[in-house]
Amino acid sequence: MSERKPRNIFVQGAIPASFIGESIAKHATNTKIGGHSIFLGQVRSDDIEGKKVSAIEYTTYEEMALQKMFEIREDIFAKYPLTCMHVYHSLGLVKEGEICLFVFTSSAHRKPAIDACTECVERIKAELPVWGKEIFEGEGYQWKTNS
Amino acid sequence: MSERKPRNIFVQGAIPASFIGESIAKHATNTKIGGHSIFLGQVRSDDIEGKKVSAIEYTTYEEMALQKMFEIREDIFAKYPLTCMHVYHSLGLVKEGEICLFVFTSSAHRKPAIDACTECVERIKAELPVWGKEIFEGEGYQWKTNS
Amino acid sequence: MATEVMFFGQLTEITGSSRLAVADVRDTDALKEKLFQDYPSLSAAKFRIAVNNKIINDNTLISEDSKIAFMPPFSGG
Amino acid sequence: MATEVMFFGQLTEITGSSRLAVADVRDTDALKEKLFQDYPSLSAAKFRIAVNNKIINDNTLISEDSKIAFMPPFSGG
Repeated sequence: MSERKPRNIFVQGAIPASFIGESIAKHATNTKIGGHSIFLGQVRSDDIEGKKVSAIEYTTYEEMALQKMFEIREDIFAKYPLTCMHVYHSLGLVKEGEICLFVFTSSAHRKPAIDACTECVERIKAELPVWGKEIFEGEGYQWKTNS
Repeated sequence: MSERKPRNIFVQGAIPASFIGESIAKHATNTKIGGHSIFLGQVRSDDIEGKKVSAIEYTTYEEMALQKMFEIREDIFAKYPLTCMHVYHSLGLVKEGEICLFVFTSSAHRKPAIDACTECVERIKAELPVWGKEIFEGEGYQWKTNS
Repeated sequence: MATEVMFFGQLTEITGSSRLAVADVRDTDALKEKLFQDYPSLSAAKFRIAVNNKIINDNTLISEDSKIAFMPPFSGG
Repeated sequence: MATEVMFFGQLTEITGSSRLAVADVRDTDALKEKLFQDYPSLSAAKFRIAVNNKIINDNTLISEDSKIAFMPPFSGG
């Protein structure tokens, strides 16, 4: 069983690809798992009216974000038969091509893992008090909006 | 653009978690990517009437499997605006807790990446001529069936 | 009585600060009215208010101990 | 004329081999009939036939050059 209490999801800067590999490796000991689903958000160098996004700077209202993430986690564990679920979100500066969000769900079967991962990503984007400031190459910025 | 010709998807034995981390890292240079979706199949040590699955031995009809995988890839690239898609499937013995399937899709936005990954996994399970022999701890085996 | 209010994201560009102390407001409607006077462009901004980490939709009583946050649309991930 | 036929998965336990040469069959119905005579339990097994890497559902003409595969239900992943 996974622990179910509020935990920190925020990491300073980008999430290294090697950390994701290590997280996957740790699950080899849980032989009741049959499928993992992973979503990774990567900073895209959008072109906005001729300006190129070179990084996103993330800020949060941490206390509320962690409480909300706890609620999302509880809801998802109640809804899907998951073995475990891990969420990491960057704060501070994340450069283009770097990973800013890592959602990782595991289950005995593929469908709950996939559905839980997708639902978690949607809820994170809609419900977590996190803001992204898109920093342009050269100078200037704009505030990110989620679709 | 990703290349679109038949390519090998089969690897001998388990897919190492470090390989998955390295695959993710390689995508940092493609700054048009905004989201990655990954599915990993892991060998589950099912209990079957008191016998425990300790490994799965995979075999394939390789020529047909690679041709079918090429068709699936073409269909999925036609249907979703993907940046790239990578598929790896184990052959031979994969022990409990090890990774036997790695499907990795990337797109500018999360939804095509997620939907393409899910569809690819479903089609691989339903359409690729691959067979798993579930090896029991001690002795005996049974042929895996896909739900 | 002074209530401390937190601002996030682009709202900090309107207030010039991520925290303000607002005197003599007993509910969120009074708080908004006061802030709109001091920062007129705040009234044109999109935001939601959280009181004690919960988003509120209706006028809500507040005290000195309330944790009050003005938050623009979320854009995490 | 002898046609080579491939067998996969649990079907190899019925045929005892992953490849068999079957003489004098000009279509897949004749091939099945011949194999069912030689390996009666094959007729009770679930399988699909591929000719030249395509699964066929109807009786199909075959030649010595045809790649013919008898495949039990797939269980990859």
